[in-house]
Amino acid sequence: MHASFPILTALILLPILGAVLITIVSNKYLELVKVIAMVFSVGVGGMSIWLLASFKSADSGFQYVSQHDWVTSWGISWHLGVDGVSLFLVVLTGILFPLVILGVDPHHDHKRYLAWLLLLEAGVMGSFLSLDLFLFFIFFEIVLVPMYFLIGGWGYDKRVYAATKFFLYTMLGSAFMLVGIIATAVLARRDIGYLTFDLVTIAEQASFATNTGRWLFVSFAIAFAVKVPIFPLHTWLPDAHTQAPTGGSVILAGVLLKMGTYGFLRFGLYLFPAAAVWAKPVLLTLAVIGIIYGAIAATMQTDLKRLVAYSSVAHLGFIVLGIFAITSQSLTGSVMQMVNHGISTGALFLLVGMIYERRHTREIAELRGIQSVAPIFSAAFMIVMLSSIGVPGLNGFVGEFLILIGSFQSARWWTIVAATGVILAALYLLWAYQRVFHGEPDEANSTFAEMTLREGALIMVFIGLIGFTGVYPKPMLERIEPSVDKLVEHVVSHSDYKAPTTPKIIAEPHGEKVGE
Amino acid sequence: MSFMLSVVQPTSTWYLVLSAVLFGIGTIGVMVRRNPLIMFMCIELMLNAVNLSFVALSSQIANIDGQVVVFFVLVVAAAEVVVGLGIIVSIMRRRTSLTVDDMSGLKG
Amino acid sequence: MLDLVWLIPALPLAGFLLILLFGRILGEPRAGILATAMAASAFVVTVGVYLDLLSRTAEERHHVVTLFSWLPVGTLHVDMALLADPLSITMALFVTGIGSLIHLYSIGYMHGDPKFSKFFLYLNLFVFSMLMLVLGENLLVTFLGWEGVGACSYFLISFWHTRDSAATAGKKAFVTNRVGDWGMMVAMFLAFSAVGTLSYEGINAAADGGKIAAVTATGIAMMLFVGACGKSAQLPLYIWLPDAMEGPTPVSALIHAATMVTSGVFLLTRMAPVLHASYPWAGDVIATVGALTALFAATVAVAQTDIKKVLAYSTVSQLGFMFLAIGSGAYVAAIFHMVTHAFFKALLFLGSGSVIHGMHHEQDMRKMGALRKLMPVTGFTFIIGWLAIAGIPPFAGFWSKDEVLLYAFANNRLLWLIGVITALLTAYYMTRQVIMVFFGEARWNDHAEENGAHGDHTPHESPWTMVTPLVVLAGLSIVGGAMQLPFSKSTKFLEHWLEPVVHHSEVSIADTWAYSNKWLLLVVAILIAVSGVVAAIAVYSKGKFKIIEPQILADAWRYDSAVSAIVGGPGRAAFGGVAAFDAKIVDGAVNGIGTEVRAASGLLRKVQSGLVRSYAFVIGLGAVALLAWFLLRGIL
Amino acid sequence: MELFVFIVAAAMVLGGALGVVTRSNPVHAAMSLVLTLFGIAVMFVSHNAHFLAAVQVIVYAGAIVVLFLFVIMLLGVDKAEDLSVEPITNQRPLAAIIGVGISAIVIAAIVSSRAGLGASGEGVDKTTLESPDANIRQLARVIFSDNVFAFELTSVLLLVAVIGTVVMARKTKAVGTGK
Repeated sequence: MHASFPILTALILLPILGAVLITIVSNKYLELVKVIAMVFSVGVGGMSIWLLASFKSADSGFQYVSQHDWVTSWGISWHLGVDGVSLFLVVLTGILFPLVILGVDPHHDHKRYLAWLLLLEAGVMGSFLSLDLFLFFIFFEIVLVPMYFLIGGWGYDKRVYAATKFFLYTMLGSAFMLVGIIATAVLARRDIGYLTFDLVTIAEQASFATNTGRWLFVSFAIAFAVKVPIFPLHTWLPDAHTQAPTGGSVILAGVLLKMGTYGFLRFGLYLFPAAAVWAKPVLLTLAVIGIIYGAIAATMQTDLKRLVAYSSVAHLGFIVLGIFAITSQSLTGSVMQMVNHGISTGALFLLVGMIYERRHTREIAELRGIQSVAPIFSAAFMIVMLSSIGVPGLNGFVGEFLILIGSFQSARWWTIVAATGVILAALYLLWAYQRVFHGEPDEANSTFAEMTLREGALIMVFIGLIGFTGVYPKPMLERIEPSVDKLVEHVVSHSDYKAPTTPKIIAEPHGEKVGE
Repeated sequence: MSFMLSVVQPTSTWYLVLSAVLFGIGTIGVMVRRNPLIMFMCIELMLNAVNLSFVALSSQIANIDGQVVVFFVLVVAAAEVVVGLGIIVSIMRRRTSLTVDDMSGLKG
Repeated sequence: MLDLVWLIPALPLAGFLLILLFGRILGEPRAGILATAMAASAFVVTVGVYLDLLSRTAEERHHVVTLFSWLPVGTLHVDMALLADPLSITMALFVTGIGSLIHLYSIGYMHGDPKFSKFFLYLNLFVFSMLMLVLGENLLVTFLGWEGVGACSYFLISFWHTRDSAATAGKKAFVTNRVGDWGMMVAMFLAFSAVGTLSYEGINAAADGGKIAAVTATGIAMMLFVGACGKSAQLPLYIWLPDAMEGPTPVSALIHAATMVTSGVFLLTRMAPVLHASYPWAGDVIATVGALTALFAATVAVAQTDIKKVLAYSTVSQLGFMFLAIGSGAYVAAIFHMVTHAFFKALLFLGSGSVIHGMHHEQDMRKMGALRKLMPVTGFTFIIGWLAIAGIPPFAGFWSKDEVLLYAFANNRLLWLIGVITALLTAYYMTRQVIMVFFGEARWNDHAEENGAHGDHTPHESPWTMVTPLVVLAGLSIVGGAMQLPFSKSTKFLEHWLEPVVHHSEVSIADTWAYSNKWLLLVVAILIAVSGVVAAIAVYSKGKFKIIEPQILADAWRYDSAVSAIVGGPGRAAFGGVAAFDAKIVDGAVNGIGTEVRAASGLLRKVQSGLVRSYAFVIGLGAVALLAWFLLRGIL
Repeated sequence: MELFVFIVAAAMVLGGALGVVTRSNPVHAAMSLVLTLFGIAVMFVSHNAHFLAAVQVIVYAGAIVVLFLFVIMLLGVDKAEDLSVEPITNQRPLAAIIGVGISAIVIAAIVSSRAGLGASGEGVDKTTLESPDANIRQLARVIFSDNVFAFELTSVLLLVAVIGTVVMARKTKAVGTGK
């Protein structure tokens, strides 16, 4: 690919093209529909990996920038760019969608399902790549539509309720953001001199009065808090996750929730540093409450999928904690954890979906002793679960640890409480594992089928990512860190926040002192 | 009487007042009558009231534009009647009584 | 040779991966042989590294092998690095050594188990994790091993997962350990914010150099101790260890006696300079908790009837001894006792496993007796183990226990007294166990029928794979004390060996009353041990005295059941309350808003009567209102 | 003379309008509508709007009312509507208030601002009155110059209306009554 190839634009437009193609193909050619979906999603995935490979890790700014005027009179432009913060989210999106398309079949109506899925991919990609407030808002909202139809069309028994709740709840949050976006652009005109929705221009050139900035930040924060979700705005999530089809759950947990945390980074910290610092204690507290509360609620769930959904609330609490602790480690950890959570929780949802395929129930009480009849399946579940618990050597730990050790520097007591979340994580997951996999299988579970080759291959991709990231996260860290450091500097220079400095005590060689 | 006839000239105001009264009667008709055909006729009354005021004012201020508007209103009214009557005919295919009170399918 | 340190954990890891891929093809017994070979070769490499270290001067006995950069973020630089120094190699030696023996033993013990190869898969993974724990150059690599052994412990305790009790015990072990892990993580955070590094070298140098404030050092030390309490089963977190006996017996021997449970002691020794830099009460807290745990567990062991439960509580008790030593500043004594304990406790566990194996998986000591003749090797080696743990000279346990008590006396005489009482109880309950299992009358026939035993249920001696490790360990239990004999400076080999590591932190008792009267204390210790043995013989062998086994002791002072009751009762209710709060209040508020909006719309929709003429009226009304407003606007 | 014409035309207009509203038979109502339309046409003439007057008679009185009558006959609803009952409570008094209100307010507005209107025919371009077809020329010039686009659109509108009505009124098998 040539360097001037507009790869980011292609990442957004290709899935849309795929979706359009699928809609115009007749229902009769089901195989063709599948092939189109596969080709386009794999193509996007391949391009995202190419993006990863050619990404300049030392560059902290935006790369592959693509900027074209759109609505000139309002200063809206098609402005895309990728940096260390968004890079891995883009790659995760690029990888997750083909996996879901290849690995999980809907129960009916492939055509519409795949078309919605591709449209969803375009929306998610656009959200992560947009550097224009208005453009971001459009993609942020576009995402709701396919997700609504995926939940409502291919979900389980209470799907319409869940889909409506999801849509209305998120929409309500976004309404605040729309007001905030317009107000931001209009108010920033005074400093910039012309009306523009360009994120970088506003962030670098505009400065808002203290209270104005806070109000604007709050308007954005509400939208993102719903999306993340942060306690107490989380209740749409368990319903949506539980009722969504497996593919939908994977995408929802894997990338959609990250749009909220990513938004906090990109449109919270970057756009309103002073206000973000002001709101820090509140968000840290809510994050910690989310960690503990989500874990406790997860413990008591009787539905396996709902349990995993609540575990997402807890995990995303860690991410929010890391974001608002604003240190190099915590932010890097948060970005890591966004990706890691996407991988491990995505895999958990896939596995739960496989259980449902076999047993037609998600009730923990009805499952039992699966490890005896399906050891490979159980082993896969175990590895993914340990990653979710945060066992070192697997990916979950890296992000969680970086978040905690970074947060400890600037938010000590919050971190100490948050760290107890790791105890609870072990509690709810292991208890669930015990109830589902251990024990003597009863009659209904004794015919539980072992993993098929296709399922195994699918899960192996996830496990490979889990293992590699856990053992050797350096390639990720060195790409994330420059952008994150730049963000921290931005916050420090635009607010009264002082980044904590860790002492650098030069370690004296141990051997010398022995001889004293 | 003949004195009055020769002296008192009807001014635009007279026409406008007449137009207002005609419009009011049309309004009442729309609200009171249940037959959609007659409601339509009442609407025509209202349109004509407006046309009258347009023409009166047009000659008052010596500007032909008022009459142009009336011309368009006539065309639109014709189209409207055609479509409206078409709707009534197709509704009548499935109903026997012709009263708008029975057509409350959009009741909340 | 030193640069080959990485091979030590790499070999078991290779074994793990091989069995993971080919376990089913290998099957029994080749998977076991492969795993044993891997552990044994790791031992060989460790010995090589040890000899290399030995050949260097004390100052040079410190070598770091950095494999790759693990977590480099900003000022945080964590390398995947291994550290070879006297302490880590000491640990690695007995981890690989005892580990290999237990691998060998397991080939016999796990014979016929359908998940034979899986067992060795976990065992090799465990050895790898344990080696990462002890060889780690920084707290995070140690933590990697720390969590790894926890996970393996979970896998192995719930190895027979179809048994609900095993599954529950595994989960309990993991979760309880996690409480400790929380402490260790907080300790790492504190250390990083105070020193800016997680490497032992950096932290310890800073502590030695007085660059860590006492309050921070105390914080780190106490949090590490919380971690150690979890892993090493101290009060109040010991509860998982007795339950962990649900696992196969080799697991109990390897993980829950010899290696994993001692990692807390290792960690505190590793961070000794930080402990040294703390407020003095930090050491007292550790010593007190250790002593109380030792006494508590010893009293409980007196009344246990399960052969493995006795050993489990005994392990808890002995670990308490080690913490007593750590708290008293006697790191060498702690390590010394750890090593000897590893020898004799592994021996005892393997011996009990042999008994269980011979008894067709019967664990109740009341159904044993007189096994000495049927299982001669097992009986003989078990008796050696018994003598070692009871503190009878010249067996290994005597020397190490005496050393611990000596330092305890110098530090705090009350704690010494507790230690002595514990020693008495130890001798008592171990004697009780030996008598119940190997002496007296054979009781296994009495209950054979009701236990559903069929065919030949006469106990039998175990195969050579199981017996060989017993013999080796028995030998080590006899001579193990030789590494640190209190006769003169030159006989204290271990102290000299570990000096580069604990040099600055080790407390000096040279001019205390205890040191000058150490022979007196030695005699007291011997008398105590002997009287414990005699008392037990008097009670259990001759039947002259009434057997005292109060139910409350058998129930471990009802501590465990109280915890379970709280967790299962109010704790669960509170969790349920939170979940209900989420469903009813938080989500209820959301749904409530939805319902209210719906209700309000329900009222509003009545406006939509469907009557065109009413709509016309409303339009007219609006027109009138608008017109009126336009007209009156100018007037009013 | 003008006054006389006005009075007669106004009587036709109002009488016809009242007839539309009050006659229970739709055929009678339609005939009353014709009366009103003629009255309006007369008034157009008196304002020199000859073209509009002609169109009013041809299109409205001729085409539209005939269409109404056709539909009435076609549907067979030429039975008298019972005006003695009113299903919607208070609809009639309220309707009267609204109708009278609108009229009253508009009249009030007209009367209060009549000073600004001036006398009738004050500003009419007398030169255009010379020729009998002056009004038509004038109208045509404006329609085909300034408003040609709107004019073209009306033709489209009529076309659409015709096609739409044909489609709607056509009996389809799916929705037909099954004849």
